[in-house]
Amino acid sequence: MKVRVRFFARFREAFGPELEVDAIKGETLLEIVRRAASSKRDGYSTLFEEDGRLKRFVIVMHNGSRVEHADAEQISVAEGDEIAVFPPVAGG
Amino acid sequence: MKVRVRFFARFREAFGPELEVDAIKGETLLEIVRRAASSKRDGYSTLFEEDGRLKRFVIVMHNGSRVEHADAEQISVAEGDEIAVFPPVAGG
Amino acid sequence: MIGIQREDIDLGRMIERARVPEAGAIVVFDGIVRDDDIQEMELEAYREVALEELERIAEEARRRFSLAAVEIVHRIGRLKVGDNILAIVVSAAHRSEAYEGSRFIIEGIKAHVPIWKKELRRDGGRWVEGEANTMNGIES
Amino acid sequence: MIGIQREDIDLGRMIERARVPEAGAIVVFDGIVRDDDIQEMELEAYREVALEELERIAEEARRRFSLAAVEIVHRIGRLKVGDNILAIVVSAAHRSEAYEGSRFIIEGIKAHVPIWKKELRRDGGRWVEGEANTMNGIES
Repeated sequence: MKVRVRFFARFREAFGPELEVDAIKGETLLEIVRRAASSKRDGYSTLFEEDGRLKRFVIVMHNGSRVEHADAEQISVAEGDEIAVFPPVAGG
Repeated sequence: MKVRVRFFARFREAFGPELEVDAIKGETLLEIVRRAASSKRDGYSTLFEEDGRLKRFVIVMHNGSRVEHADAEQISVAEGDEIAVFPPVAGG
Repeated sequence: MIGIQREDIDLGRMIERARVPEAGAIVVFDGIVRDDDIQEMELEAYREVALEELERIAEEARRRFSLAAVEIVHRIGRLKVGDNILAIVVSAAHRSEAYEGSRFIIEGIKAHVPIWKKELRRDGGRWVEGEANTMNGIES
Repeated sequence: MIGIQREDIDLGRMIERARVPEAGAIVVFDGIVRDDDIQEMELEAYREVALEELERIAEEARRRFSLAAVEIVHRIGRLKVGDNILAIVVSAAHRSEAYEGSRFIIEGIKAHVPIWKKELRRDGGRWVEGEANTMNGIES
């Protein structure tokens, strides 16, 4: 089951603009982000605290809607999902 | 001694844009305005209350500076002075 | 540039003049004749005093809101629906200053600049009353 | 019109589109690259979501402030000092609504639209931090 993970701003610089992850049925958004982050050396510490939680400022979207970190631990991915991971926005 | 009295907006429509008044030494701004207003029929009631005071909303300027009604009763005119009389402004 | 003129306003040029290196925000206010059942509008100014007042308001806004540039052009004469009446263009390092400076200027103009408007309707003309109160006008 | 584009912004056309008969006031916000010791700026967007957010903010502003017209164009790509970053043009019957609607939109964009800026300096690049707080971003 293919899932797209997109990164923006400094996360894009760290991980590239997008990764395709082969997800297992039942995997959560957070698990997918964790695997995507592990694709790069030091990638994990860019997004996660030592205790394994996402850093507070990291924003996660699921198919274009923001999800709270707690929900990202619960929601399972589906075929074709798009997860986006980015730092606080600075438009304007 | 020549003094110019200028009118704007609806006072211009009532009195014309400007009148030249022959002032006597010692005459006050208010006295000049009164004489200028008297140049037209019904002109007096356009600017003055029945008790002879200027209507509250009438603005008087003396050589480009606003003067309070009380001061207009005290200040004497000088040769070449410009008095302006107008309703509340509505620019913008 | 501060001006009172009969010709239309060149907003593009005003904006380009406000585009200075230290500016991060430009705010433009463009007052236009609204279709309020009117046919035309006639504007009249006590020109010398109005220009002095515009300069004074611009200078105070520049100082209070650290504006990088201030441009004001007010039109007089006969205008129709959709025509520009007044353009204010300010620039500042940050957006708050630009917005607040712009607002300060328009409120100052409404309260203090000797310009008057007459709405011309099918059934005659009507002078627009000053907004603030009947004692507004130029501060002495 | 709501857009995200690499090309420069045509402010004049946006203003003309906002000049509708029921409008008495047009307010323009033009965010430009400030000379803050930077050489250039690189902007990046999560385009699909950013467009949706801009549409949502425009719609909410239109409703809350009775705006007659709303135009927003945000640029992405490499920009230099003095270049337009973002233009917001709104019109309304009265000036308060136009100013407040414009301000509402820029604050909404700063807080919610997924666009990021990197300042390019002689000594390297620096991502601009989101303004509001570290939890800002898109409302769920």
